[in-house]
Amino acid sequence: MTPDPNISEERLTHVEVEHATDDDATLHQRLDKTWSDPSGFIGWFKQVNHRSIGKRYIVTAFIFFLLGGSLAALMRIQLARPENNFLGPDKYNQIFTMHGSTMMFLFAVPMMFEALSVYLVPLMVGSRNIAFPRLNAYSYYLYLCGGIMLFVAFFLNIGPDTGWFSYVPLSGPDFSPGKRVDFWAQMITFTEVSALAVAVEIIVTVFKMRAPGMSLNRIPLFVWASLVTAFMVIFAMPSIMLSSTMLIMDRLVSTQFFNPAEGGDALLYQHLFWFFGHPEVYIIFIPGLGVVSSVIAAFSRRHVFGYLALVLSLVTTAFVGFGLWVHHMFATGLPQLGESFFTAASLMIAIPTATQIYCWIATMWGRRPVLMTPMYWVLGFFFILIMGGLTGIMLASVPLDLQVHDTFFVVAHFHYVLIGGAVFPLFAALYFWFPKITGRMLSEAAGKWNFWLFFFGFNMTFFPMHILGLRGMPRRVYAYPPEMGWTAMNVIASLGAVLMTVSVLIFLANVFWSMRRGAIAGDNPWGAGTLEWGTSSPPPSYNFLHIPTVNGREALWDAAPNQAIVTGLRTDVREVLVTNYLDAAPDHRTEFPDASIWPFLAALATTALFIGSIFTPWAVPIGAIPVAITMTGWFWPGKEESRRRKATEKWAEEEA
Amino acid sequence: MKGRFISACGVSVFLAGCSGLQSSQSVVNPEGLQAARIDHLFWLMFWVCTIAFVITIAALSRAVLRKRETPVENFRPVDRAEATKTRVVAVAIAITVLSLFGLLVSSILTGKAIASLHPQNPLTIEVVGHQWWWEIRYPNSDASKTVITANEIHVPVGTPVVMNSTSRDVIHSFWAPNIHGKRDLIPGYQTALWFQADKEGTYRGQCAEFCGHQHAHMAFFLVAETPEKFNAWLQQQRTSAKDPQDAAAQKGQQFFLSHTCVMCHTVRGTIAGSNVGPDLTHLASRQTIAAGTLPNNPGNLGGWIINSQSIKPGNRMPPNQMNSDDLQSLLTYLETLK
Amino acid sequence: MKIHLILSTVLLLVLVACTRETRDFQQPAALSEPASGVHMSELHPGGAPVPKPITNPFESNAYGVSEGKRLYESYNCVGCHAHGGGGIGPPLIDLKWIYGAEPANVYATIVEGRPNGMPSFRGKIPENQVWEIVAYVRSLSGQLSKDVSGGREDHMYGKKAESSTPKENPKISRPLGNPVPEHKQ
Amino acid sequence: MGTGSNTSHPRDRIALDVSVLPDVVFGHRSLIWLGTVGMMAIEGTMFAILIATYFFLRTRTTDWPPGVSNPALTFGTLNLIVFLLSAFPNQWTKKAAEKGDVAKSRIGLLIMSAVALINMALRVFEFPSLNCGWDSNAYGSAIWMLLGLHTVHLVTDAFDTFVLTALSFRDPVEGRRFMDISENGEYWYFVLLTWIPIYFVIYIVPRIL
Repeated sequence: MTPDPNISEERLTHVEVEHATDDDATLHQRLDKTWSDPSGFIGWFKQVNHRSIGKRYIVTAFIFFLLGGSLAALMRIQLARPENNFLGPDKYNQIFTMHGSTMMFLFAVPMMFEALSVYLVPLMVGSRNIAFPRLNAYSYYLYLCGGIMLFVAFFLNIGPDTGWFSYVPLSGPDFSPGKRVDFWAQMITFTEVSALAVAVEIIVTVFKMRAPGMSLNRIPLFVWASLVTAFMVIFAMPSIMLSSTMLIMDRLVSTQFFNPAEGGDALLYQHLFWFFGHPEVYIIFIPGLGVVSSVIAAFSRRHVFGYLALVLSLVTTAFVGFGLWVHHMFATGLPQLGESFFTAASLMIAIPTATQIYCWIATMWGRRPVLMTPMYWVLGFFFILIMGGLTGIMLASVPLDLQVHDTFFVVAHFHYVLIGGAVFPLFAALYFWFPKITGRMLSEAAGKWNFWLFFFGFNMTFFPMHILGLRGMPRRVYAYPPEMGWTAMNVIASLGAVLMTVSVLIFLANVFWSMRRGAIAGDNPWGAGTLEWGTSSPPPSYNFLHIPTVNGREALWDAAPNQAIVTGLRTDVREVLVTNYLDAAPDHRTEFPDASIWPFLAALATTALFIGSIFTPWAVPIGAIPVAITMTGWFWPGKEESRRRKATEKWAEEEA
Repeated sequence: MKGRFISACGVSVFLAGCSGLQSSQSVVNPEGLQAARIDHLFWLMFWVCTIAFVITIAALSRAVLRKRETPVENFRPVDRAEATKTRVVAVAIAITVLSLFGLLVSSILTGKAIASLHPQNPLTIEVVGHQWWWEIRYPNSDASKTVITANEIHVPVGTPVVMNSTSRDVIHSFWAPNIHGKRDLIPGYQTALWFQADKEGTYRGQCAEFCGHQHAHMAFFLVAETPEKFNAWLQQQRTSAKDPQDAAAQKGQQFFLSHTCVMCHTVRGTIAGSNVGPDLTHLASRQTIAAGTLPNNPGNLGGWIINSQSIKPGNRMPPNQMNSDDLQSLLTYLETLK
Repeated sequence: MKIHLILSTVLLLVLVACTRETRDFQQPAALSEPASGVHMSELHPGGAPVPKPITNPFESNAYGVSEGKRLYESYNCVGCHAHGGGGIGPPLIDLKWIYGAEPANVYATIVEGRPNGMPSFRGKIPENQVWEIVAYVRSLSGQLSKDVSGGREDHMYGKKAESSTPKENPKISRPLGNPVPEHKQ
Repeated sequence: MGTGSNTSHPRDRIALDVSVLPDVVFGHRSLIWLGTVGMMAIEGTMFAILIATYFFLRTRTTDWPPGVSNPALTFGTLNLIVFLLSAFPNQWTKKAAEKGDVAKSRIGLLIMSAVALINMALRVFEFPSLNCGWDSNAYGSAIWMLLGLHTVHLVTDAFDTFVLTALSFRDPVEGRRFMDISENGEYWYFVLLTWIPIYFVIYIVPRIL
């Protein structure tokens, strides 16, 4: 080893550490220098900070929400009149497929799970970044590329047209010519890889990077929800990745997974799809429950009632959520005993949800929660989710499901559940955390308009669909005969969609206005109790000047008058504290990677591989080469970096 | 309060929406044994759920609107109140569990009731799903007596029917809500469904599983009639087409047999014997054409033949250019296929 | 500048894509007439002839090819040619063509018929459907680009997948209109 | 700034000094270990679902394997033996890395690279010995996909091993490299352990079901 003359030994071994005695301004300067990501056009692609990536996730997912909503508006125009010629069947089928796929894969999961968790979880557990920050950046670019790919395809008339579920054989090689379905299947791969990566990051962040003192029984409920969701993602998403891969292979290289003539099976696809598809609903909905717990606690000014019951409910929901996929397949004529089992499981999942609702009501009881906009959305959530849950109970019953399955009744049901369970909490979350993200408050007045228009618009759009379904209107029809008596309800539904559109426009105006002119928020405008409110708004590049310690479930409310802070982390490199699994006692320190362009390049290489493999199987071995190169570049340590680490590293004592 | 008001409105809108018009494609106007049982279950669940909804929303409204019991800055709640709350929540959960158990039992009982109809001499029919029409067969051990028709099912009232079904291409779902719930037709699977119509009438049904371009226009009619009428109908459907007598119809038949029609359609008793499209042997006896899309009359039929793509875009019937004389005689011929 | 660049890229993409995926249910009237054959002579009664497509529009359209595949089965081409492997009639998955491999040759074969068993479908199949069948038949021997030809079949009854047959180089072919009856196998 | 409701002057705060803590740790304490376990959970779920698919397809037909002969045992079994034996050098390398022994780690990594090469070479011969094409029938598709997916993991881990071997010959080899080597050994166990049920499903199940 010949030492590089340019780097003195002294510089290698020099260590800068934070001390309790540092004054805030200098410490800020030192930390900011280390933790700031580069800016500028190229710098933007190098950023690995969880807040930057989280914000991008939020904005991107919201854009997809707007796109998906526009598609829904087109569908409502088409259905506003019987036998309408506004969209032909070909366009309509693409549009409803795009609407479903966009909302599920490009909006709901990325927004409720990835976006909110990536932004909030590290702040809530008191950490300076998310675990594996480069993987986090990579996951975002993959998601973005997948979404762009799908919409480019759609605008080029290669939009998928077999429904968001893409049942074989309709989506198989014989009945879906061209590449439409392949783009859908590959979009799945993109979004699922990104969700799986975030799931791993969240699990590691929650288990290993909590502030000292935040034992498992003190984790904020939103973090519990994210953690449970992350576990669901890990066990649910592989199923859809496999089934969409099988579908693509059936179409591209003539495998026979779903071809009954060669021993394949169309129901196999349905099993695989719904083994993912049902947990998917809970993946979307559980983070929303976390939001509700956060907002209710903050506005009721007390600890949530029944913390343990709420956590157990989340966990139970996750477990039972894997046991009821077959209730999407009752009409296929499965054996009766199996059906009864799945009915029981589907009814059972109502119990944890009911428990949570009771606990929240008990939390608010006698506290008269402050009715500000986030709280409005939470109350809207109650109204709508309960209704959706109750129709869900009806759908769990096999005989009743045989009647209303695949009708507008189901459309009504799952919009009540998903919009009630995810979009209402999402708006609550946006109103609640917007001050933290931007440093300014959203307008309350506009917020109330936003809420009431959305609430009435929503019910106007979706309530009549229950009746339409019972009166025989099937889903996914682009036209219906005038004599069926479905027209009036459809007109009401379409009018409701207008209200919802106006409401979302008000929200957008509110965001753009408030970002510049909104009232300055301050650190903790709601007086809430979790850690993210303990730092400035927006948080600095390093999140917390001193890593806090935690004394209770609501860290800020429960803090001792002289609550300890963590010192001794290095300030000249991105060092974070790792704590242990159960009681979050400090365990070791570890250095986090700097900003880097490699994750972006790796995502581009992966994108080339995925898109190429739509057209030829050779794209996989050939495309793997740039992926391998970029991934190696990503992990390859700089020589100086290695020497510096070698000079200062400190090994753990061997355990006996 | 507001919540209760809104839910009351919701319930009344709902009830108004569900009753009202008698509909021939409706879950809540049951005319068959199975549909009636399911209808009972639906209303049971509806009322249980409505009560649950009202109670929960009432509790929520009270929690939100009731005046504060503890001071604002007291983040930790009072222990005594918490104990009471725990008891109340526990009772609420217990009631929830019990109600769900009750619903489970009633659901399973209903399921048993609608599946346990296995009589001695059922009428057997076969339904084959095609993109986008229904092939209906009344099989007979004597193959020449097998009836093949399309998009119109005749059944005798009060007689159990067993429907064997499959699909020729993609997954379809057979659904006549006034009679029974739906059943998917899955390629590679044969399934049997039992049902029984209790009242004379014509009930509309429709494909309920998305099956491609014209999923929206894949309807059928289920005609429940007295056994006498049904037997007469069946007898009549068994006959082959008679050769037409008048000149115009003969010209039409000539045209039919020498043009593109024969590539797909069958008219028993002639050389036309292809099974791609619906069997036309008794076309004129059907109430609708194009899978329940249009009433069967010469005007609609003519338009359909000339350019079906403007009516049902993407369907399998190609447009056919012909002069109006040919069309007239063709229609005259098709009208003879009673 | 940047916007200009983006716009031109988008325009380019739109141009390159995608007649491949369009689904024209409404064919021009001329194409929905029953196919009446190839015009062998330039002499036409009553003015200029309607120009027949020289290149088959369906060959770059995935939906057209898949319709051709469906019709190939519906019209019982399968009966003699099987799924391209041949039987009573010659195989279609290789690149040996008795009557020429060009779309116009295949079209003529279908509409006019050929000696030794290939019947004439004149007047029985609408023009556009013939062209769809032509496109599919040519896809069997890998003469169409991969992204428009279909994959394996999704059927109830066992068959070999076409796309797994190796691609051969064209060993063309007798000159057009040289009706030497030569059946392989 | 600061931590929330804490209003006292910084100098008065109770401080929890973490500078004494180590920054090179192995096994379940390290973040990378938990991350790898997460990846294993994902991939393990994939294998489990694929095996479930295999048995689901089994129920849809009477003959098994349907219309083709059983896979030939030779290369799969050889691979199984090589995998099982590789546990010894793998464990040795892992321990060497956890002790920070550069020389031993290098030798171990070279051995493991060679083992991975042998595994991949044997794998090349496994595909033809399946005795059916991926497109012959659903059974063929399922076993090709099982074997293919496992091969992807094998190739990925082999590539990792190569890169780490190269890095281990570049001075200095710092603690973090040893953590990576240890984690790579962990992942090799995953590739090894998943091969046992997959071997059983591909080669043995057709003979007994």
